[in-house]
Amino acid sequence: MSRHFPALIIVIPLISAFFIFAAGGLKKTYCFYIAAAALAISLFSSIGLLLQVLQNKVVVYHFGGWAPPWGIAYRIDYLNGIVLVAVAAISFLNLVATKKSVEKDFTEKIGLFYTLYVLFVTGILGIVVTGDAFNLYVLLEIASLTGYALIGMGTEHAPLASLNYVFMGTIGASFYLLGIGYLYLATGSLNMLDIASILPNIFQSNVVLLAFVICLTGLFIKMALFPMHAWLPNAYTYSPSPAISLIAPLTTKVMVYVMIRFLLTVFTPSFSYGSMAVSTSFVWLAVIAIVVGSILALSQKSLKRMLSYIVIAEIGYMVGGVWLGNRAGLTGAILHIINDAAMTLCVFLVAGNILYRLSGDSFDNLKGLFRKMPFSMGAFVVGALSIIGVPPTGGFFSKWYLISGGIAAGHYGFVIALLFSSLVNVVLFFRIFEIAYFEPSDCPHISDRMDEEGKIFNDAPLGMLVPLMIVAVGLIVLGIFTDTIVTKVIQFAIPGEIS
Amino acid sequence: MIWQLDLVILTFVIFCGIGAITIKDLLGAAILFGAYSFMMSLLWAIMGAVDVSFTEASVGAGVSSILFVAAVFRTTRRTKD
Amino acid sequence: MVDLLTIIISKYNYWGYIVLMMVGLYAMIVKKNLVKKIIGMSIFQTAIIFFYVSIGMKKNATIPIISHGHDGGERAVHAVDFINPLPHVLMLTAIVVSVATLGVALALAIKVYRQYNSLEEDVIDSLIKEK
Amino acid sequence: MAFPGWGDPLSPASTHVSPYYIENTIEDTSVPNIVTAVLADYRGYDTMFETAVIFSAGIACLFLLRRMKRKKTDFRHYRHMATGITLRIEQGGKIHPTAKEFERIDGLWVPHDLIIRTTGRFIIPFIQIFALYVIAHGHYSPGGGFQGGVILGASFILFAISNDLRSALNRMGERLTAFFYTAGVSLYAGTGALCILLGANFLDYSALATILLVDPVTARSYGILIVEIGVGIAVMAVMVILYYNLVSAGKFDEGL
Repeated sequence: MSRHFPALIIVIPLISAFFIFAAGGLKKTYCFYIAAAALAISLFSSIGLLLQVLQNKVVVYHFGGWAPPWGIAYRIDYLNGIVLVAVAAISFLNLVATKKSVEKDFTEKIGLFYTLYVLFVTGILGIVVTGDAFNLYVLLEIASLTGYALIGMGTEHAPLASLNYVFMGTIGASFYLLGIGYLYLATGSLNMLDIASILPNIFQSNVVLLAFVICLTGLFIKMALFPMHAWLPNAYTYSPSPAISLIAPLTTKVMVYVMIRFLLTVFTPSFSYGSMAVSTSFVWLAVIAIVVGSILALSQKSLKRMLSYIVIAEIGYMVGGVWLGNRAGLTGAILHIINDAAMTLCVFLVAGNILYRLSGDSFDNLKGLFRKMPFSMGAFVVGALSIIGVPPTGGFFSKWYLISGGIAAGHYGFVIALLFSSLVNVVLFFRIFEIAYFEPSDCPHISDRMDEEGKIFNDAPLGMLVPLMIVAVGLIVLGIFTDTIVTKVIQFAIPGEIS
Repeated sequence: MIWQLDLVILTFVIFCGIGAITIKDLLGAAILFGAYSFMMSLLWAIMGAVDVSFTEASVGAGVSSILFVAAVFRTTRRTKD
Repeated sequence: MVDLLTIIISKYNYWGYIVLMMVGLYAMIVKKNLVKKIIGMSIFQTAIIFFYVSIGMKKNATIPIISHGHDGGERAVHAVDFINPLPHVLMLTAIVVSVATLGVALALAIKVYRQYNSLEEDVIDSLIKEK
Repeated sequence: MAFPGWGDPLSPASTHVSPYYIENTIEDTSVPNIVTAVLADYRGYDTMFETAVIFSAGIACLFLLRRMKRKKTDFRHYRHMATGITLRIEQGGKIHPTAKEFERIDGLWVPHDLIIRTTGRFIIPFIQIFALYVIAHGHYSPGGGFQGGVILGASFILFAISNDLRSALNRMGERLTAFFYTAGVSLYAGTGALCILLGANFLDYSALATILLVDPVTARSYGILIVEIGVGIAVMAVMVILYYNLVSAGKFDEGL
């Protein structure tokens, strides 16, 4: 069966979606367990795949028995092996962590929610694992469509925010499709490796340049890099909390992965960094994204909205790291995909826990929260320290690689932007710590429940806390094992020609 | 294929597209969008993409228009632009 | 001048797709009505499909269905005789994706209308600001 | 390399991958319509996700719009069929189910136009037969699962328009539709999974030869037919459910 891991990892969640949908009409309590089982199998096969990759360097699977470029092939190497495990683990942990919250928010549509959930995960996992440029588009559309629906069921202005996301997302995906069209026009192939083998002969062509630019534009819109970020804050703020702690860690980071895949595998590094003079300007764009994202985060008054702007700044980190074009920068970017996904999951899960107990997440509501929800806030501290970049959390090490990459490339603007952003994050999170620790609670919305000692203790239920704790501990573990991840996996993911 | 016919239909397509987004009545816009899709499917049939053309005729001109009409029925016909 | 004219005429399909794409993009960005924006989105997607179908075009070739001769014997199949089928396959997928997006977008538009009783973006914005 | 001219038979797009499909389709799958063969076999995995996209759209629409509970303040209209007198019952009340002489009608009810209804009744069977033909004949002529499924769905939509939504829901209810689109997509994914169980790669229909008792090439042809039927069913049901949802704004009672 281990030969079929690349298929199982996608197909099991997809097939489970049908059963979950059927269970939603028959017996609603089964939905969660089917989804959990499917995602657990997915996680298991992704770990199995990573082990196979560590052994054999690359795993290829031909769908329908047709060899590429005629059929569709999945190709797992070091780069997507590690991202795959991160994605599968995050989606599984989030599923477990938000069970109670889903039951509260979507009592009647629980079956539909979990169906969309597993379909979203299917799409995201597929994007990571596929080796076919057009297949990626179809999977991207699955992930986007389910994402629109999940966000659209949120509070306040969620439908409008989601509709704007539909427009921007469709423009992004269509630009990507158009870029693939130009690549097809120039090479006649859709398989990524096949394109890569043909492209070096025609690098001077305008068509290839056009394809490159259009693809990147589409991906930038999808990953919400600074000037194209307008859809993100509203969509993330108003979306339901169990959905956003899935969508926020995965969507944008996976698009960064796709960008890395395109730069390194499809358009080989010599084209992406060499014959193109755009690297530096993209790094500057990333610098602007970091600075603007951080400053906008400062002016927000509610937790989720602040976190959404931090997501925008973090995208700048990764894009900048990728475009530095040296080994340290790329290592930092790939490491940051994993770390950032984990820490975004951590802080958004805490936001979800807070919203589970309180009526809102504006800063006024957070007063005295350390007493009420000590465990959630403890996890929040770990997540926040990771975002700031304090050792031994994972965030420190990826930022360290990014900064050393910036220094090696002589791009001090990027280094300064990273340090500035860390400083702003310190201000942002210590402001929240101050409110939550020192200010007495006067919030009338809380359903205060005194326990025996007369303390106000009202943390989220155990089922939500345990996965959160696992994520928080995982952040520290990721930090401690950074060296292993880099030497065993990531350094092989970067082609040798990049020094 | 006959390029003169192709060019004429392409012009029709573009006019229908522009009409669909300028007309100040959403029901009219939906119908014009249907016409746009139908012209588009003709264009593709001329270019030899019979399957795509068939799909566009049934999906674009048929079901999409109906979905637009349904949505307009549930919301409003009026529009300011 | 003559060169330019030949470029425009020999590739007029590609110019057509660019015009349609701009029409769609214009509607999505400038129009304030949400249903108009959705129509623009559909036009934008069809423009890209149009581009792909244009890639697949081959002169002096027939549709990609192999017919057995009337005498019942099989003829040799040459690739130059048939239009490139691959873009058609991709575009079947893209059409279906576009109708799926359309359905979700219209559902969201109905939800928006239910909430604000208007489809005009500027009216909705002023309603949001009032609160 | 410059931009290839339009319709250039020597452009890379026409010379690299696609000639293989054109020249080998008959030997590999024995399907004359190359588009169908590429769609459902060579790139069948894409098509499975395309069906999954359609499935997600249906689920997404239900998730966004479906209103499970009726408001207490809603009212219902009933019409006495013999006399045409209309009753309006408020606050969620219902008429007794044994009162057969009353039919439930919409708030915007108008007497049915006989011409439209008769034309609809006359034309719908032909549309449906044509749709089934398109699905089944996709191997030899333009058409296949998507087109046929959409046409089949359109026939139900036509029924809902020419009569009213409630009678369409009586024929083709929400649960039945949900069953159809789950069944359609599962048929596709299930065929693929069956191939794994038979020891081949996912969606490698030639593995079906052992249970269909034919040679591998014919098995591929049959496999294509099976997945096309799955696609047809799924697309039909999703089109219908999208229409129901949008036209009744999620309430599944009154519509166009």
